[in-house]
Parts: sequence; C-alpha cells; structure tokens
Amino acid sequence: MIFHIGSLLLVIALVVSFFGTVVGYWGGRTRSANLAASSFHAVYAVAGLVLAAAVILWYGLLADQFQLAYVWNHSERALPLFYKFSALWGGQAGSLLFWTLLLSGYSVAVALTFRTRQAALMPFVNATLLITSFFFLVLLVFSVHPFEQYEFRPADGQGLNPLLQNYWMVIHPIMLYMGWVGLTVPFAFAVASLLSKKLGNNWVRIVRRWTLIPWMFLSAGIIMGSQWAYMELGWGGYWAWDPVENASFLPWLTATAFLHSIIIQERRGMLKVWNMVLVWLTYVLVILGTFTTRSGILESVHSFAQSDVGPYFLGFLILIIFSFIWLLFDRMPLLRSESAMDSVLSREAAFLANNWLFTGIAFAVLWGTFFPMFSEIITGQRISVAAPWFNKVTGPLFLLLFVMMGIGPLLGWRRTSANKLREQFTWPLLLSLLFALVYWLLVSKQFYPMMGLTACLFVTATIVQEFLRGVLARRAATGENPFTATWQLMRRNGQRYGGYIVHLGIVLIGAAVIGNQFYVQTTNVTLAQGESADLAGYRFTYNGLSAEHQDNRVEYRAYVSIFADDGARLLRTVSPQRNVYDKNPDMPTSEVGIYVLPSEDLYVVLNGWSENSATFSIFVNPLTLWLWVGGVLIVLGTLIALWPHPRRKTVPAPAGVPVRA
Amino acid sequence: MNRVIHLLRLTLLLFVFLALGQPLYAQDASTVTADQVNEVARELWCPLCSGVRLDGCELKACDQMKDEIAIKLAAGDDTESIKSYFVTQYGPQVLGEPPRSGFNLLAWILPVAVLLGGGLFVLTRGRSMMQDIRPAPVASSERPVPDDDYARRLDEELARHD
Amino acid sequence: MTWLSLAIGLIIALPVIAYVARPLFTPARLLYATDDSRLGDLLARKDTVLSNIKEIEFDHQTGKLNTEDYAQYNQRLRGQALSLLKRIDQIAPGAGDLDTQLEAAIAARRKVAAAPVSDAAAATAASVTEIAGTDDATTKQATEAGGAKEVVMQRSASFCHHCGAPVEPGDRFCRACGTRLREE
Amino acid sequence: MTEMTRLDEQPAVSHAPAEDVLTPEKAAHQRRMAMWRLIIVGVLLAFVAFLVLGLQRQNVSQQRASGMAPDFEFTTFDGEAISLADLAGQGVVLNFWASWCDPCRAEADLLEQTWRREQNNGITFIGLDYLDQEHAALKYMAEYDITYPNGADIQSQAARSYGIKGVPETFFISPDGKIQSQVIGPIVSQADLDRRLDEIRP
Repeated sequence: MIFHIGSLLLVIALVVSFFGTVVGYWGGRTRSANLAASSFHAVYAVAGLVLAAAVILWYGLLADQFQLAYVWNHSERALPLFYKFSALWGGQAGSLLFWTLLLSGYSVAVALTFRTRQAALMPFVNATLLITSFFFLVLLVFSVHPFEQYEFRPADGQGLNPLLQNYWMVIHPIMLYMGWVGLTVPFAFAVASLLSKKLGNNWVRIVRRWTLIPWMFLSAGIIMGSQWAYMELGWGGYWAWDPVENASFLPWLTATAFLHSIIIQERRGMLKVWNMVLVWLTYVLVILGTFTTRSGILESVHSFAQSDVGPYFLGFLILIIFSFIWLLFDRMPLLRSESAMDSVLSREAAFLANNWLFTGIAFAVLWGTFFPMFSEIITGQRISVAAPWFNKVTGPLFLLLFVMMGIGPLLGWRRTSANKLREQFTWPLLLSLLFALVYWLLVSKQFYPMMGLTACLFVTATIVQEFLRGVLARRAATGENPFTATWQLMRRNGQRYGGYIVHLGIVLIGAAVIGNQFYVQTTNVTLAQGESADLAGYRFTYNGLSAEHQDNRVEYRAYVSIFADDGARLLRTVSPQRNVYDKNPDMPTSEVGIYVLPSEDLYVVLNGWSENSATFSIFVNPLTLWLWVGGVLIVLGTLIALWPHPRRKTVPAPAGVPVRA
Repeated sequence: MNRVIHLLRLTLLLFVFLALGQPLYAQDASTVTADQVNEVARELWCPLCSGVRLDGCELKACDQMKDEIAIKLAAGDDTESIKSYFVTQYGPQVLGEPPRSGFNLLAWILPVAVLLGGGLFVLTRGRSMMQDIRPAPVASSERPVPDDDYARRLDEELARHD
Repeated sequence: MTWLSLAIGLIIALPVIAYVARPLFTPARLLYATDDSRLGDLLARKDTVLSNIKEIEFDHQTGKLNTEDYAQYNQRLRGQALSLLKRIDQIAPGAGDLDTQLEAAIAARRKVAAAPVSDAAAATAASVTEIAGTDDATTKQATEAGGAKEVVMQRSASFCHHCGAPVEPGDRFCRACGTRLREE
Repeated sequence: MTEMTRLDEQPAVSHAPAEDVLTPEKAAHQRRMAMWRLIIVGVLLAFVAFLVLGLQRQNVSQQRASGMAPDFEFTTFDGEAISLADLAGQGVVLNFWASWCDPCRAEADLLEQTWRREQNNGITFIGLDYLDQEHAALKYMAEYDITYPNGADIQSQAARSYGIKGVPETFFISPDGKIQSQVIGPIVSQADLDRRLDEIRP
C-alpha cells in the first residue's frame, strides 16, 4: 500500500516537474511574476515529493519489506542497519532516486538563495533544473521502478553487493553524487543567462561559487573512491582508469578548467563563449558518465546491472547537446570579449595554457574511455584501453600541467617584465635544480619520476614564495604581525590563497602518484605459520589465522607482524582480512592490513589460506599517505576560497527584484 | 544445525582457497616463484574483466593464466613471447593498450593531434587577441583631466574595496 | 494498485497542484519593471575594475609588476573606473551610492549583531539590505515606499535629509540631489 | 584608451549590433564561423551516432536468440579443422565452456553422455573453449572423458559473433543453419536437452 503511494508520489513529481519547466520557461520569457512564482513552488513541491518517495524506500529497506523487488535485491535481514540505510544508493533504481533527491535538494538551495535576487534568471534556472529532474523522474516512473513489488513477501533478501559493504562505499557515493548533481546548477545558470540575454558579470560570480561547491564534493568523492579501491580491492593500487572512474574524472577536469578560465572572464571580460562551452561540457560529461555507467555500453567492474535506461539517456543527451549548441550559436553576438591580452607573459596566458592542457587531458581520457567501443564497431575486434595507455598519453600532459602550475602564479595580470620575472623565478628554480641534481646523484636515475618530483618541488617553492611575499606585502602595508597578516591574506584573498592551498594538495597527490607509480615494491608469498618474508628492509611474519562470524559474514583474519631493521624491532601487527558473505560466498571481499608511515605504506593482502599456511601479497607503497593528505588540503583550500569575503557579504544583485506593480 | 552448516561451509571455503592458492600444474613449474610470474602478469590484463591487471585479478581464469605463465617460464620462454602467446590466444584485449597498427593506431595519434591542433588554435587566437590591444601605451596628456570630485570618490571606493 | 491507494494519491496530488498553481490565480505582476539591466551591469563592471586595481596593486607589492607597468595599468584602470562612475551617475543620479547604502546596511547590521538593539533597528537594517539588492527603478520606489525614511531616522548624520542618499562626513552638499546639507 | 572604448562600445546587452553592412573581411569571417559551427555539430553528431550504434550492438547481442547461426572455424585439440559450414545438414549443439568455469562442470557429463547416444543420429556436438589454456582444458576433458570435438575459440571470435553472455552457454543449430534455441547457463535436465535436440534433428 505505502509503496503504491511511493510510486504515485513519483508520478505526481513527474507531472509537477514538467509543469514547472514549462511555467518557468514561459515566465522567464514573458517576465510574469506569477508564472515565476509558480515555478518556485514547483521546485519546492518536487523536492518534497521526491523526499517523501525516498523516505518510503528507506522505510522499505530498514523495515525489511522484501516484497519490494529493490529491497529483496539489495538488502537482507542480517545486513547491519548502516548498510540498510546506504542500500538506497546500492542499486540502479535506488541510486537514480537518490540522484533525483540530491538534485531537488540543490534546486531548493538555489531557489531559496536567489528567491528575491536574480529575478530575470531564476525562472529559467528553475526550468533547467526541473527539466533535469523531469528526466530522472521519467526514468524512475517508466524504466527502473524502485517500488516494484512481488505478489508475495519473501522471507529474506539477496543481500547487498559485498563490495558496497564498507564504510568508504557509504560516504564516497554521496560525495560523488553531490559533486555530479551539483554541476547541474552552473549549467542551469548558463542556460538562464543565455535565454534571458543577461550575460553581464553577474552570472559569472554566482556560477563560480556554485561550481566550486560541487567541485569540492567531486574532488572529495574521487579521492574517497580511490581510498576505497586501495583499502578494499586489495590490488595495491587506487586508480585503474576504469570507465566508471573516468566518468567521474572527466567532469572534474572540465570543471577545473572552468574554475580557472572563469577568473579571466570575471577580471577581464574575456573568453565568454569558451566558459559557456566548458559549463555545458561539464554537464554533458556528467550525464554521459551516468549514461555509460548505467547502460552497460562500456564494460566496467563498477557497472550497475544492465537495464533499458540507455535509450532514455541517449535521448536526453541529444537534447542537451544540441539545444544548448543552438542556443549558444544564437547568442554568440552577445558574447564578445571586452578586452584583450597584453602579453604572453601574463597570468591570462597562463590560464589559457592551463585550459588547453585540462581540456586536452579531458579529451584524451574521453577518447581512451570510448575507444574500445569505437574500435569494436569499426573493426569488430575487441581491445582494451587500460592504465598503460592512459599513463603514456596523459602522463606527459600532467607533467606539463604541474610545471604550469608552478609558473602561473608567478606571473602578474596583464604583463610581467623581464627583470620581475627573474626576481620571481630565481629561488624556486635554483631550489628545483638543486633537488633534481641531488635526486639524480643519490636517489634514482629514472627520468620521469625525477622530473615529476622536481616539478612538485618547484610548485611547492613558488607557493611558499607567494605566501611569503603576500605576507610581507601585507605587513608592509598594514603593519600587522605575521600571523594576523597570513590570516587576513587568506580571509581577504581567499580565492587566490585558497587556490594555492588546493594546488598544494594537488602537488602532494602528484608526489604520491609518482611514488606509487615508479617505486612500488611487491612480493607474493606463501608463508607457513611462524615463517617470514623480507621486503624493502622490513620483515613480515605470519602468526596465524582466525575466523569469526559477524552479522552476515565470516571474517577470516590473518595476523602478520611487521619488523624493521631485519627483524630486530617490531613495528606493528596488522591483520589483513577476508570477508565471506553468507549470501554471496563466491565474492569474498578483502580488507588489507596497512601500517602507514609518512614515507611509505606497508600493505598486506591475504590471498588465500590452508590449514597452517597462508598466501599474501605484500606491497611497499611509497608516499601513499600524502594522497589522502592532499585530498584534505583540496577540501580545505576550497573552503577558504568559498568563505564569504568580509566586506562583500551582500553583493549588489542588480538584475532586478519583484516589483509591486 | 546452523552451526553445522556454517562449519561445513567453512571447510568448503578452506578447500576452495587452498585450490586457488596452489598452482594446478606445480610439477613442471615448481621452480618458478610467484614473484617471477607476477613480473610477467603485470604486463597482461584480465580478458574477462575490464581494467584489471592479471597480477591483481582473483578470477580462477586468471589464476590459470598465471599457471600457464609459470609453465612457460619454466620452459624458458621470455616475457615477450609469453605476451604474444596470449595475444594470439585471446586477442589484443589482454594488452592494456591498443596495438599500434591499423585502425587502432588512431587511439595513439588522435589525442596528440587534437592537443597540438588545440595548442596551435590557442596560440593563434591568443596572438590575434594581443594584436588587438597592442597600440601604444596611453599618454597621460590624452586623458581628460578627471574632475576631482570623481577622483576622490574613486579613492574612497577603493579604500573600502579590498 | 488498489483503489484506496489511488484515492490517497489523489488526496496528495490535489494540495500539491493547488500549491503549485496558486500563483497563477493571483493578480498579474511583472517580474521586474523594465528590461534595462544596464545599471546593474555597470555596477558589476565597476566592481570588477576596482578589484582589478586592487589586484595589480597587490601584484606590484609582491613584485610581479614593475613600477612602470603598474603605473600605466593603474592609470588605464582608473580611467575606466572614472568613466564608469560617470556613466552610472548619468543613468541613475544617486545610484552610485547604492554601494554606499549597502555599506550602511552592513554597518547597521553589524551594530545589530554587536549590541542588542531594539527590534525596530533590526527591521530597518533588514529593509536596507533589501534595498541594496535592487536596481535603480526599484531603489527609487523603495525609497518612496519609506524604507529609506526609516534609515534617515536611524542614522540622520549620514544621509541626506532630502533624498535619503548617504553622505560622507565632510560633505556640504548631497551628491545625489544637490541639497545643501544641514550642519549638525 | 583602447579598453575604454571597447567598454563603451558594448551593446546595451539586449540589442544585437545593428551593423548590417557586409565588408569582405566580415563575410570571410562569417564563412569561417559557419564552417566551424558545421564542424562542431558534425563531430558531436558523429559521437552521438556512435553511442547509438554501441547501444544497439549491445542490445542485439543481448537478444540474439534466433536467426542464422554465424559461421565459425576452429581447430580441435586433436588438430582437426572444423567449420560450421562443413556441418550443413546436421543438427549442431554448440557449447561454449571453460575449464575455470564451475557451472560448466554441472553439464559436462550430461553433454558427453548425450553425444555418445546421438552421434550417429545426424547430430554433432561441438565444444568451444572460451578464454582458456590448453593444459587446463585437456585436463578438464580427461576428467569428464569428453570425446566430442573440442577446441579453443581463438581470440573469442565465435563467442563474440554469437554474443555470449558468459560460460556455459549452448546454441542448438538446425541442419539448415538456424539457431533454434539457446541456453544461458548449464543444462541440467536430460528432458530439456532432448526436447531441444528434437527441434534440430535432420
């Protein structure tokens, strides 16, 4: 009964979202406050209805209502409560519902934020957000049916996919979805400003902020996804260039490009068309990514069960691609640049180079992701495009990007003269050369890691120099003490210095990736109880195995003691673990045993065991800790950049406000 | 009763894992260590999954592939010939990258071509954008003398603006 | 699907439809009075130019711009800013102080936050903030509607007694309407 | 001053510039723009077309249950070359399997026994070994004493043209080369197998 109501709620939401789209669009066209108000109401109503539907599905999951096909497929009685809750996004139908829920949440946030401002834009924004909701509701009503019921009530469910029964797998999809879904908002504003022809500096500021928020979630989501892969899949790595991973990485790349080039538009009124294209591209890549992961068009370990959502997605994709292109072409005359570049040695030029590299990398990743499909259609032969290809093609580009990341901030706006350039570059460059030389002589003679780590150091040096000079300049101007000066600098120039902190995070991630890519050491051993294996100066001793039944699984835990100094000093006993799930015994999951050091992770995977011996894969992964630290810095830096400026709390919003006529 | 079933399952699993852990044809390949096998397996990709490297793959099919590698290593084959054996058996999808020939060459060429083309485009556009603005720096005498009132207002606004 | 659940669905749908459609049955209004957003655009642009001036100043201080370049750009940007200020004044005399009003509003709000003030003062601050978010036509209208009068009552020292535009401490004439200001 | 004039030149946003005079450069510029637009739209169209094709291909391989059986050739583990075309006039049971596939074991004996019963009744059994190694495959065949022609499906070509979803998967091909039925997963009942065999008897 209640589940019938759930599907009815979705149908009502479908109708309302369609109505709201029409009303919003029409209201924007005719400048009717009544129609606009109605579109706001539609946004709130859709959010309420979708939330109610989600609550009903949650109730079904938590109360073990196995007559629901979704609950039967993705839950079981013995599933811990936490995972029953997260099973909402564990399957196709539920995760699409979750998408819609988050989207309507974002829509409400936007509507509430701008309900009295941006009168000219908001009806169109509402319409764009609602049409996206409408599309997902079409899927939920006509294709995937989260509330499909059986005639009878099965005694127990099938259980959640064991791989999803992990803490990271609960938080990581939320972050990722928050990022993906949020990128609809900048697209909605872009469409609105094109439709309303209000293309001034106004939407730029809004959009920058509303891109930064989802960007932060997306970054965090990607990092957490890697963390999950690293801790759970137990193959020693964190990123496999899998189609699903690429699907989350692609919009990140274009959004990052956009976040840089929008600064030029904000400051100089240049690149207006290009920024529109980037916003659109980001949104298209989000939808494309959802499409590829849901339709099974590309093979991936992460793919959802195949269903017939593909054609729907394709239709929607065609709609958003071509209607936007048409709109953009139509409004092209209104998007002329207001100023021009002054010099190649300017930050504008650096941003251009950045955009070139980011979109280049995005193209390469897109190409590599879809190439197997192209190739199979054209040649009929199946090939795979995996990590080696991606590393070879994007590796040099990332290296270049890192170099640019060091150079860019040192260039002033407009033009940097030769002597100033020398002044700026002397120290970082000297330091980097010294580092490279020492590295070459003492550590390793491999070219790529040396170049990569040198670039990392170079970027770090320039950022430190930026902070120092900024603090000094501020002290000279205001006489503040160093701490206040630093604080004020970040507070007042959050965009710039927050950005630097994000860069620092990226540098740490880069260093960790280089360490893992080039200096990983690994061995595969079968140890009898009490036996040891040596790797990279550490000794790993197998002490024994335990088996323990938890809620819905058996946990097999091996105990491995790690010694340093050739067995002289005990560092830690780790317990790599295998979980065998009652409902899915053929899909044992892995929990690796890790001892984290600042310099390297000692990473032990339990592969198999017999009565008195066990097989392990042991990895020594250099610098991996810094990957996660870098992720934290990215979030921190974004928050600093997002923090409202002390003065510009209420920026005049000039586009107009409802008039009592 | 439950416990019995549980124990039964446990022993069954132990057996399965034992079977997984041990090479099936250890007799000829016993001298080859797992590390030597993985050295080769690292350059091959599971043909059944996408994007999973052979040394990290836990499918039984992949374990058999690793056994095959051990046999071939014991027979004195080198990495390249083992790789090419698997390519002829399973097709190029066991390599992590498209072969550099025929249509698949496009996988390698296009990103580079697009990147260079894009770079060229940005460069020419940037240059033409710069030529637009190049005219000589503004001579101050050309500028109309701003009335003090506005200048003062500007200074005030600037002082507030930071 | 039972009749009962259909009925319940209908019961849910009706209020939702009523809620969404209600604004359509109120007297027709326009979203914004004119389609002219030039003032808003100019204000935003002025803000950008001011940021740019600050930015190159900072670039100069941190040694990224040499003094000649800085002087030249600074001059150019100031020229732009001045011309913008003038054009803002041309389009909407007295709107240049929109920004100033905003300042006042924030200041008032800060005061409210800092010390417990009467509810009336808080309400005033809120209404001023609302003004800050409007374009010229609405500003005038809101001013007429009395929002600014309250402001005058609240902080008489800083606003013109005639038109309500804010004035700087040293001013003898109102910049918006030209009225001679009363001496305190 | 350039920037200033540019600022001043900005159209009042809502009105497009009303300069309709076409100078030659302007015309050339417009032609270039038109060309670029065409290219962009063309590339996007091509991409979308590929997505449509990809989706279709995937659907086709999912629903391939009937129709003409694609031809294939293979070499048995004994070194004999066999192609489907050679077997015209006989009913063919085409079974995809692999030695690493546990469910395959459930049907191995049934298939072998039925083959022994039917081999003189105009029905041929063929086993194609999917993504497997010869050593392991031979051991598996010895274990179940499999005698019908078996060979490796080199580069999974047959598997791809039949669009199999996994192993085991079995196709029943009539003497005139049509796929009569298809079983995904192991065949466990003799009755079911016999019923399907009856459909393809010559």
